[in-house]
Amino acid sequence: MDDFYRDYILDHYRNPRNFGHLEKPDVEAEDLNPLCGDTIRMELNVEGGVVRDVKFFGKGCAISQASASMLTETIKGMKLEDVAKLSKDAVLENVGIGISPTRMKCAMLGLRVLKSAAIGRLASWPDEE
Amino acid sequence: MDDFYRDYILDHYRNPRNFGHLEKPDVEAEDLNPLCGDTIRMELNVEGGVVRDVKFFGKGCAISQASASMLTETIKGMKLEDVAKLSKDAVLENVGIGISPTRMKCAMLGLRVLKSAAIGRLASWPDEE
Amino acid sequence: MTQTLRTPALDPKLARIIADFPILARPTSRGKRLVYLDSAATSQKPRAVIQALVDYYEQYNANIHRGVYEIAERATAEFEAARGKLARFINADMHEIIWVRNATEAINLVAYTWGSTNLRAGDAILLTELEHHSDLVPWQALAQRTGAQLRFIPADERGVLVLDDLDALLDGCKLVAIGHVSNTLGTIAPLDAVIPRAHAAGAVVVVDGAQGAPHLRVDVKALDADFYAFSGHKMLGPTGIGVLYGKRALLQAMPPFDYGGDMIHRVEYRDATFAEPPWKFEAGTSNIADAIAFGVATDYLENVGMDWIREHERALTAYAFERLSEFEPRGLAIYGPRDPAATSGVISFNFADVHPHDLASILDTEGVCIRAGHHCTMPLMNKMGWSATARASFYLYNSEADVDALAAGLEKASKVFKV
Amino acid sequence: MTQTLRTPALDPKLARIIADFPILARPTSRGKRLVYLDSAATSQKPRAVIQALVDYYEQYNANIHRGVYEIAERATAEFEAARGKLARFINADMHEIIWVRNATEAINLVAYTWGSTNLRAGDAILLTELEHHSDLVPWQALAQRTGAQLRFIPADERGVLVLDDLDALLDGCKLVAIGHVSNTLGTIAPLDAVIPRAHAAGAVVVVDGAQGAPHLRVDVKALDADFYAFSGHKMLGPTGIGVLYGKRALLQAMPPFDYGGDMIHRVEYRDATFAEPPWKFEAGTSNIADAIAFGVATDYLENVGMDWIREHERALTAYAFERLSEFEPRGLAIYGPRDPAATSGVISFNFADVHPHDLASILDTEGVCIRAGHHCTMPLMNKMGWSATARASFYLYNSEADVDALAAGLEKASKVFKV
Ligand SMILES: Cc1ncc(COP(=O)(O)O)c(C=O)c1O
Ligand SMILES: Cc1ncc(COP(=O)(O)O)c(C=O)c1O
Repeated sequence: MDDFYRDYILDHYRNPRNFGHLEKPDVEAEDLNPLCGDTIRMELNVEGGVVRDVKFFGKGCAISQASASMLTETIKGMKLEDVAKLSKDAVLENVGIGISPTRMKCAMLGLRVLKSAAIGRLASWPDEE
Repeated sequence: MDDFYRDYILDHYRNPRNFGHLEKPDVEAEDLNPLCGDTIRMELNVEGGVVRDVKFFGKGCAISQASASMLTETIKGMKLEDVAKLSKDAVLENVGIGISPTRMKCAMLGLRVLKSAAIGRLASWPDEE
Repeated sequence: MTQTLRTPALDPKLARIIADFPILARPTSRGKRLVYLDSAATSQKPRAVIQALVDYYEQYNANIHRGVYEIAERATAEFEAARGKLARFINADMHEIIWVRNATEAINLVAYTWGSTNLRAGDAILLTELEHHSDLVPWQALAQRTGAQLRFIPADERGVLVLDDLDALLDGCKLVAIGHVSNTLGTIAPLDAVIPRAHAAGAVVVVDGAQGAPHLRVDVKALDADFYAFSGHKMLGPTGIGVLYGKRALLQAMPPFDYGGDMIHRVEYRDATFAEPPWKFEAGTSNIADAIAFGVATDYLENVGMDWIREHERALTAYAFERLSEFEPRGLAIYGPRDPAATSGVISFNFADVHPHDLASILDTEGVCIRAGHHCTMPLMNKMGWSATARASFYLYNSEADVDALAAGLEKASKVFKV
Repeated sequence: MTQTLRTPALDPKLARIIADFPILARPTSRGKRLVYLDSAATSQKPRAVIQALVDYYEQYNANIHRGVYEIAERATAEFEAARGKLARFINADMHEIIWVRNATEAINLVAYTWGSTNLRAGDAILLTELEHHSDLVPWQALAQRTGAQLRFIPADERGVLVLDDLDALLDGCKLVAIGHVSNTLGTIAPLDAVIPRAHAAGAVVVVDGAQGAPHLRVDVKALDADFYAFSGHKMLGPTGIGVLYGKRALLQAMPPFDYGGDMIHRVEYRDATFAEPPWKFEAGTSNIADAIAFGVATDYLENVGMDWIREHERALTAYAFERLSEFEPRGLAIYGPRDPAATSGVISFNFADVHPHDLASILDTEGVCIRAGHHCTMPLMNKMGWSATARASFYLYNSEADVDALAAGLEKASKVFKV
């Protein structure tokens, strides 16, 4: 895990991309990791089924916040239906390195919230699918 | 415990003394051993504070029934206040030999009921005093 | 009386099983071989289960779910893996497996949660006359709280349930609670007949599997049981751990039972939301070590094979009927069905006028452990007119030599009591 | 970073204690010494406690109370002897010791039994702002069931309870539930001040002793607590066992909690009467092995001496404050009182903008186990404005070397996170 905290992770943690709120989100969702209290909110603008803009808001550890930050970059311009289908690999490719089982929930929180927004109800945990 | 089942115990078990009911008992009590379901009822006639007659009724193992049977013989003519003070030794002297801890409740059931009758409320277990 | 430690004809598989149970190799204080015929009360434990406890405490003892360090991760993983093992063992989904202390708590959990929210005055709860106190008294209490009424499927004089009036009994019935196997008589309940009819009548079915899961292959999906309750200690697992299986949709709709740490989603000073099942029902620090060891117990059972166990117990019961019948001329009476296929390794009996407690004490001097008393089925005893019975119960580690030791003990009792 | 397994200056008594805990001699997967600083979550277990489990399962595993054979008698005797040990440990009578799974269940038991029968709409339940979810959510649920209202003794910004308005808070209050020691901040509650005033106001007092009993000498008679709840796993005992102490008269008046085998006096099909306390509250097969091992854990604690433990933890906390203060210039913030005499071996802190979970993960790579998160006190975290904290907690087997390892881990985190 100590290898995990690379510069680009810390950069996303300290300077999260697409952080904040949208004026008028079309879809949105929010959840917390009950094991640690980390929260993530995702707000999306969708046009013609395609993600035009996204902002996230939250607080938590470097893993959850950096994962969420990177995800927002991944999904811009993606079809909403494809967002709904994203698997945990999408996150793991972003963060680039193995994460211990307990911290997996941290890494997956952003994706879970994003998928919840895309399908309009609480998505299951990507690491439990 | 195999030494326990001597002839006089079996005799009291199969031919219990003072078994049955009194016409008009002055004091009486009944209880069961919740661990096995054995029951004993004690009925006494008391005159001038002295036990004039006693009958017991019940069902159960040789230890509980023989102990109760012998007890009824012990207490005839005894002062009721002395009955209330009987300790577990009174039973152990009667039955004559060591009893394993779990079976102790069997041996003490009759005495507990008798003491309950004597004091007018449920007595504690003589082996726990 | 001297007994050989192993009979020569011992099946090699059985011999290997016996060797896995350390306690069976320890003589009693009188130097007798331990002949354990009380598995319906609690089972003995194989070395692997005991070792699982030691491994947990010596290698990775840590609280689960929230720790991010290595031993906490391992503890969490093994704890949830054990849940998966239990799920597979009864063909459930792991989200349907709630850890509880024992079958008794499992049944109370249903009574306090599903029962309190779904039963109204006038509704009926249908039980059977064979139930263990743990599958009777919680429903009495629920009936008192809600004003529901209790009904009973009758048992005939051999302890077989009589289903003739089942439709009438099910009329207006919201909940059926039925033991899979009677701990007093060993009779196997006709779940296949009762559960579909209960469902057709709109009732939810709780199966008390305390004596089922240890001895019979259980498939909750095939049974279509709504709840299935059982205890680890009766099936090679440690004391203090059991399982409540519940269908996921039912569990989701139920309110929590105990409240506190680990079962919550979000807590404020005046309000809280709860985790998903099964965690919603697991408040506070779980019995981590024993849950893991229970998982190892099911590994062991699977490895031996539940079908092997069933057949082994059937054969032993048949042999025991044979040996016990030798004493019938001297007043031995066997209760329950005489057909080993209709029962599950439990024989209740009485020997002339020897009280079962006295019988058990005499057998104890020979190292033979049987149970005596009402077996937590006082109403059944009263109904049958037995003040107590002696009970021998078998499990995978018992042998014909154990039955022989029982018979030898009965000979001794016969001498002592002159019957 | 290499760490020596023992610092040379180790006190011989402490060295002997450490040697009693097998897990502390096992290096982590990265080859580091295990530095266990999470005893507030669960404690490690000495060899004697583990051995007690093995002995039970290998020598005398049997169900209790009803068996008349040798191993059942021994199991019953050891089980009830353990109850006696627990009673002595907190200066109670053995009839006042109820075996439960954990502190959480103990508190729920009081809420379901005493609470449901004694609270009415409009009555007040007084808690504190420091309570663990397990001493909060059961009362929320009780308040919802009964219509009672919740009130809170406030905590100041260092986590010290403010008693200024206590009389007003106690007005109309039927029940006070208060943690002996805060698991998040280590603050020791002023029970001596609160309990008499609660009694004067007519309230019954439930003490959540989950963090009290492991660390402080507890005398329930001197405290005059009505109920005292605690868990075995936090005080060298196994998981799955805990104790509810209750004053005998209260226990006698309370209805049962779980219903079933072993807690009854007489059962008929439609009615039942119950055993005396404590057995009235112990339905089904108890966690026999773990209860016995919990008794052995209290033997161990008594042997070391609760006063020695208290002083040891005080000294360690003082040393930890010293070492942690080195990081204050880099943004480390310590929460709770800085006075080791006011706390009990728990330090909560945050390090600059390093999230506690990340800090814990980095410390884990060095073998240092701390907890990170809300510590089951979400409302307190919100009130204080902390999204999470890192928590190091000490017990009798911790040493200054452990604190040094923590400090070394913080150095590493400082490097990784460039703070
Ligand atoms: C103060 C406090 N109360 C209650 C509990 C609950 O203890 P358990 O999880 O053993 O039931 C804990 C344990 O985390 C605690 O620290
Ligand atoms: C049929 C049946 N139901 C329920 C129980 C209760 O099991 P436990 O004591 O493990 O809760 C038993 C155990 O004696 C049983 O035999």
